[in-house]
Amino acid sequence: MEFKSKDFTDSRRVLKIRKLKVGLTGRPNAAPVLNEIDLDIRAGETHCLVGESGSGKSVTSLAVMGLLPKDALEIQGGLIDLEGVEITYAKPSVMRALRARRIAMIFQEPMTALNPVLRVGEQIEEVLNMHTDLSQAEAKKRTLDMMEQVHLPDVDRIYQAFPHQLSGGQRQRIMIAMALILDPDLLIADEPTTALDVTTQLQILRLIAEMQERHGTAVLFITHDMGVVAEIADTVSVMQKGRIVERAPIRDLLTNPQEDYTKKLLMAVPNLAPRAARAPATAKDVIIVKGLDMTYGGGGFLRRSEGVKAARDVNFTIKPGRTLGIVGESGSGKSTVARCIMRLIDPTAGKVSVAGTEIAQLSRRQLQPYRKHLQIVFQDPYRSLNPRWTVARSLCEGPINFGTSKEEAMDKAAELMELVDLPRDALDRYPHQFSGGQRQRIAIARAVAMKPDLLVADEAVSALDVSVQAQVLDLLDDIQDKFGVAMLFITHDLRVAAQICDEVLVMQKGLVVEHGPADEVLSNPRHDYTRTLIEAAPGRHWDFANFRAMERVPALKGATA
Amino acid sequence: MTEIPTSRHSAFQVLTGLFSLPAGARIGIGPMIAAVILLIIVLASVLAPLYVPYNPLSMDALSRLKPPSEAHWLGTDPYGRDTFSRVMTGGRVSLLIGVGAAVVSVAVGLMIGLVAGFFRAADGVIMRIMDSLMAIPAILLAIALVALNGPSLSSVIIAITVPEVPRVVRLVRSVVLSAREEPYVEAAIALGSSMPKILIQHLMPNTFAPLIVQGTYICASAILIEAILSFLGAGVSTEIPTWGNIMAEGRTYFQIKPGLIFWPGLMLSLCILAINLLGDTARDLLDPRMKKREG
Amino acid sequence: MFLYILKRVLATIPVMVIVAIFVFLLLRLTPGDPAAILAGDAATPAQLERIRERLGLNDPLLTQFITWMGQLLRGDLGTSLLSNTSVAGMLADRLGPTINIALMTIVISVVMAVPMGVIAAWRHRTWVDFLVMSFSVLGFSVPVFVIGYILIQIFAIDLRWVPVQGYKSPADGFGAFFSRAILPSLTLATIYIALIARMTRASMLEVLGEDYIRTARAKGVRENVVLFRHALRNAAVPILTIIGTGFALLISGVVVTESVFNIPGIGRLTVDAILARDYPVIQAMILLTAGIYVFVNLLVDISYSFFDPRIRY
Amino acid sequence: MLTLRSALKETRGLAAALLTGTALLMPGALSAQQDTSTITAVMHSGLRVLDPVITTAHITRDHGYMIYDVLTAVDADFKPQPQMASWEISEDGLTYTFTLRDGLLFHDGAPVTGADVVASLSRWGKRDSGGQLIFDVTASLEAPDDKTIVWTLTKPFAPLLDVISKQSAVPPFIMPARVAATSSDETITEYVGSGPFVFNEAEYEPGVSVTYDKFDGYVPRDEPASWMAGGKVVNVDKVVWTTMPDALTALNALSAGEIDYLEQVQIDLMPILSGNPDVTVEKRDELGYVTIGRPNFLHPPFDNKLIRQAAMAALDQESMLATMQGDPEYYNVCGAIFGCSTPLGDESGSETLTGGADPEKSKALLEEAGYDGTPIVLMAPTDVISLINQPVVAAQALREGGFTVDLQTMDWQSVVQRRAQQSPVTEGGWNMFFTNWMVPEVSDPLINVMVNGRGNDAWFGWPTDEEIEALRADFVAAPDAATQKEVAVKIQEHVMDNVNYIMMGEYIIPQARRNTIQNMIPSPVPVFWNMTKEAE
Repeated sequence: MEFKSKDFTDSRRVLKIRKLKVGLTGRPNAAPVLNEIDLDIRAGETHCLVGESGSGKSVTSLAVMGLLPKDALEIQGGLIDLEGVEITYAKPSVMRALRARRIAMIFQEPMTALNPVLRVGEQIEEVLNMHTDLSQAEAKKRTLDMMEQVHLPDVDRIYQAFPHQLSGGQRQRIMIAMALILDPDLLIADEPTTALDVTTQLQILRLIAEMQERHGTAVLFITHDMGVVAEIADTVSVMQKGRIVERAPIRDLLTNPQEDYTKKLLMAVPNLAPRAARAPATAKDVIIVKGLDMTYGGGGFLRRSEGVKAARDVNFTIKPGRTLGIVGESGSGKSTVARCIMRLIDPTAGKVSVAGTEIAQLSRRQLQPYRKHLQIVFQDPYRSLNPRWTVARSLCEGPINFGTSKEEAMDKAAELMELVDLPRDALDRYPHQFSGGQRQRIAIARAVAMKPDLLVADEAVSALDVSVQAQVLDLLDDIQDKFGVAMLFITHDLRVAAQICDEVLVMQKGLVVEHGPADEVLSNPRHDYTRTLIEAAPGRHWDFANFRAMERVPALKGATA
Repeated sequence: MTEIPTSRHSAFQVLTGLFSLPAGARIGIGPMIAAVILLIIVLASVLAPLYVPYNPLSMDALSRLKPPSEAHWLGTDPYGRDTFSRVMTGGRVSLLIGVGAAVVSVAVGLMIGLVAGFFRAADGVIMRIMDSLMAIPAILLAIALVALNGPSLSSVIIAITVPEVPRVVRLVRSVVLSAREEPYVEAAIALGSSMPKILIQHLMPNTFAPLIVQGTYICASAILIEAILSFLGAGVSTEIPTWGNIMAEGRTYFQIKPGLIFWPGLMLSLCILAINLLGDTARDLLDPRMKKREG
Repeated sequence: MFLYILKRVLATIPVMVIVAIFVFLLLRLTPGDPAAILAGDAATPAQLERIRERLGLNDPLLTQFITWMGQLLRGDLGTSLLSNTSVAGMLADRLGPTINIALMTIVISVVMAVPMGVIAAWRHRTWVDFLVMSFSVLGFSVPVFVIGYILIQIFAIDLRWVPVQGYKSPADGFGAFFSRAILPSLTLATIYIALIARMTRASMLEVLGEDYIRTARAKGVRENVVLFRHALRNAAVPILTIIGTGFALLISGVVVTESVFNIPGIGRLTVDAILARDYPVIQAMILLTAGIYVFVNLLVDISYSFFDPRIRY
Repeated sequence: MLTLRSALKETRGLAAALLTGTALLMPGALSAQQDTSTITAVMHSGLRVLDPVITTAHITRDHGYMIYDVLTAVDADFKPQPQMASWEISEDGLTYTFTLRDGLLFHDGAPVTGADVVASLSRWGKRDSGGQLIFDVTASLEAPDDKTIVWTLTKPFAPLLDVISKQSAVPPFIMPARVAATSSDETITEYVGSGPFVFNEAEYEPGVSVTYDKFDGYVPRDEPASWMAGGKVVNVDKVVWTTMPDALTALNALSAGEIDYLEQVQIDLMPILSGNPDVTVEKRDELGYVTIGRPNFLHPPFDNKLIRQAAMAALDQESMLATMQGDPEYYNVCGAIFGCSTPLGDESGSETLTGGADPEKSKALLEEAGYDGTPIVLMAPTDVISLINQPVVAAQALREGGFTVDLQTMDWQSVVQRRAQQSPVTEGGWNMFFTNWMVPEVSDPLINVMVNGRGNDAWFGWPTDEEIEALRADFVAAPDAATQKEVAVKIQEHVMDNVNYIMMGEYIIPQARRNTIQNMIPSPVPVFWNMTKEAE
């Protein structure tokens, strides 16, 4: 794998942070949120700030921008120096003048970071209106010009568009145009691609690199994704709990990490190598899905609408103890399939047989006895447990529904807690007393309590930090070993799918484009779309866990990138 | 072994768990004062019969409209009744109307709202009826209802309740509609829980926090509406003193004896002010977004 | 858009029908006899019975209802039982004052309340916020007739700036209209200001926490532009909603204000009609006010799309 | 010098600008009243019913006197006087011949004819209780020519002229024959009279305001005006009645000069006007009103005479009147059911009412009657100011006298409806209510509906009282005033003993006017002829 290796020691220093301390407003004695942060970024350099959620990455960027939420956080020490100007305690008017001109920022959610009620053209142009004396016509010309630079198509139309009329990638391009139109010296990019699909992510990363090249901008790039880091960084700072624990050029960091935390972080990063093939199962299929169709909407009172075909003619089977992964980008219909199988929504057509019974067309009441065969784990660990219920109550809900006595269910719950590696006495606590990973374990325990034949994991690890992600994946593996449960694993992340799936099914726009054993699909994709997905996976050439390049890079003959 | 906070859960935590109150949320001095004022008003009103110097109903034609004196601290009204005794006693019924209207509206609205929110089939019909009730101007409806049932305490409460119910229904329905999409509700479906069980055990508790807030507003506005109904001659019986009808009876004397409006008005305003302030505080504290921010 | 409006207008039909049935039943079940009111104190039972017969009050309820609905469908609102004049005519006379005062109230309220709410949200948890909130809670706490009396005392009696009471149509000169409408409008506006300021503040607080506000600030946009260009438009929908639903409050307030300021509007007409059991008038008035409410809220819904391009019908 | 001048000029400009600005702010109201040809009056109630025959409402009667005229009318001495017509009575008292005076025109320009009079009297006779009595003994009522009306009776009816001349509820107003042809159960729809004012239909807003224009074609009599009799000379072009639902607003409007005349002023509020040199508060006439309580004879406990007597013993006029009026100047403790200052008035038997309550006597009577504590339902209206106090005061007094009282508040219309219910209390009935009458409305046994003892045909409360009916027949038959008075005293004594109703005393509601309003006739009915308006 090629890393960037340019030496920046001679370049102009754009940003210098020394011993920066940020704490809770009005509480100087409370534990600081940022502690003694030192950071240097030079012109043209891309500096990546990595760390897990809560490590203080975003707070660092907001402190630099002078955008800390006043009533929550404040700078309690240290200095921030932007090209020789100290801005640590700069007046709001001074900071305002610097923003966009000297430092600019792009945010994680292009969906929410653009004002939904203003035309995107106006939003870019506003920067010019605020900071320059350009006439209306000149400003518009420059805006359109900038929009072309970020490779937006049909700029005249898009200028007039509102954010909701654009795709996520286009919105992020608008954000970039807005940030760079005044040619700032420093661009702060806070997880700018996290909310995007991999293919879009790749394009945006390339765009940022291109713009950086063209303008010589220094970039402070905040991300949790080691793959992205590997692709773009010149230098890297690793953050943990408000401190920078390690700082190094990218190659050094990936090949020879010094700190334990860094090593731990890297070792948790999954790679694209498929899991070792398991012995083929011979038992009867747990679930058979045939010709599943799901169309949303349609009908209408005065206007006939077509409806959205979210899933079309989906077929698959899973045997006990085996895992089928459904991968695809947002809108591919993968979650729709999961929800149809769970009968959380009613499929428009097709068959779903579970434990030998056809359940796709059963009424809710008829369905009830079959619910226990199917269980699901959701993506968001913060919302998948009732916040008002104790863990014990959540764990007992299902078994009690199926006639288990309360005492028995409690005993079972205690066992389950051990199974998912949580203490028994945590049963009396409420979900908000647990971390995200712990909650996801509880959710898994709740599903397992039903002794299901099929466990559906709908993006079950996507919201978790990599280290936690790895633990949860291990847990799922253990459970599968122990109970021989079949698993349907829905994910957008090919690397995760590679870790856990026996078979992979790739969906695009509601259609299954490829279906086969995991190692075959991943190493020898037949469909262009699969190939594009694999190509776009950041850092796919690097085996992070082993601090070296991948031995076997998935072959991409004839790839069309 | 994963680390877990080990503190024993207290009753307070159970409560905070119930209403999603962020632990350690700070309550300012304003709401504290409001709570104290409200407590004093409630106690003073409830205990009024124990300490007021006169029977609030006993009239004395010879001491009509007297200015404040040692015998009558706040003077007397056009019937020669003691204003202080009436104002203090008046709080009982006013508060009863406020609390009664709040409890009834919330209870009825909750039931209808749960049904509307969860059963799509019933939703359309229920919401049309609610829209209709909302479209009928509250005061006119109240006057008509009071005329229908006679001006008893219960008809005033019903009159105030009817136009409030649709608002509660809408609130409950919207909470249920959004909570219905929550993964934990879907998980409950997957666990085979029955619809009534999901409705009552999972969905209903979500409505408590906004309903408490809404309840305080209804309580405050009910006390106020009672005053307006009295003004229009459709309040509770003149034999039962309320802040509203004390003011309504005193309104023509506004220029010659402003105390007849001022004192009940002051009590009423303080009371509504306090209730509203507490409602606002509750809203801020119970707002799930607050929790997310801190969580 | 057109289809949407058509759909919404159609959707008001069942609402209005339910209102009609509700009001009709409510009135017929209410004690009170228009004949007795018509005849006065000294009428004998036999005379009352003859008058009731004439007025059609002895017909079965269903017949009365069908007759009334039939009239309505022909656009005939009926005739007042008491004054024997056409309800439509009374309505035409009375609607103007109420609508004009209501419009003036809304204008005053919005002009005052929105900036108050915006500033309170911007200076969240400062004394400015506290002041605005105190005022708005106060607006909720003082009965509207008390506010009316106080305003009359100050501005009409002590300062003699404006007349005590009465109404003149804007057609008689704007000054004549304004001097008489200003106090009732202010009286009505207090509660409305309170309501809108609160909602503006709450909505703005929420919007000010949004990412695009951070984006705007990151662009170096001045605070007033952030507040009024970026935030307020996004905060508009709930504010508009409260203006719409608050309209019901306004109608209720009108009843009281029209009494205090002696304005010949529909609020007073309705109360008088209820007290006199003048059924055709009450029915028409409640249908009308319900209709206005529904219409205002339809306008509000349509105006959403003006403020928020994501809302398209 | 030059600078001073320019400074002055500037000041003047500024003053002018200020003035224009102020004028913009306060136009109309104040200056409009400088117009001496228009009188703006706030009456006691809004005018909604325009038919003065179908209803007994005072405001409609007042309206009637504005636009209609009457054949004969009483003067301040309760004596009938010619108004539209003079009369002759035959020796046997069976034939009355009326002759219309010259120059009588309806507002549409048509002359008033005998046929119009006959039609109007006939319609009135179907509605008015006194009129019904006359028509019971009427042989014929005819108009042999345009000027003459002949009324022939089957037996003498001595008070006939008193009945058709009565000034209140309901006077026989003369309308065109085509209007009078309307059924007496239906309201008229054309408002044409021959009175001194013309009803301005275009400016009429029911319940809000009504405008009357001077009728130029009206020829007043030559005699000076006295009560409803005499010459009705109109000195203004226009009279506007408006309604103000809020008493305080009306007072303030009068103080501010926005209105000229206020028919009723609450006594308690008089201090607001007392400091204003431009306003006069006064009694329009000395007769005023009576306030009464009426028990229900059909149901326990008031079907028992002893218990009715107990109620009377428990009640006291002074405290009720004092609560209602405050100032003794404006009330009169008076035990006479026909009024204390009327020819028939007599106070016999009213000692407990006028001398202070006797709760002990009440308790004793209840004891004797075996009262079981059944609550008596007292209806209390909330929306008629002149009736709010009585039930509240009475409830308290009755409780002190040993009664259990259920005071039920409701709007006046509910009282009106409920008092017509003959059912027992448990089924929507009632035991007692209060109302007010103008003294001329109760001043003799024919006009006073409360001394009617004909059971179901009697007024609400429905006493069946043969004794009083016999006395009333004696009254009609009485040949002269002295005999009439004798009978009246007997009726008074009977009512006090049987408690047909409880007379709670007389009171007067003062009126207030701007001092620009002069020459108003003292009369129970507020009339706008004779009145003048001067510039301020």
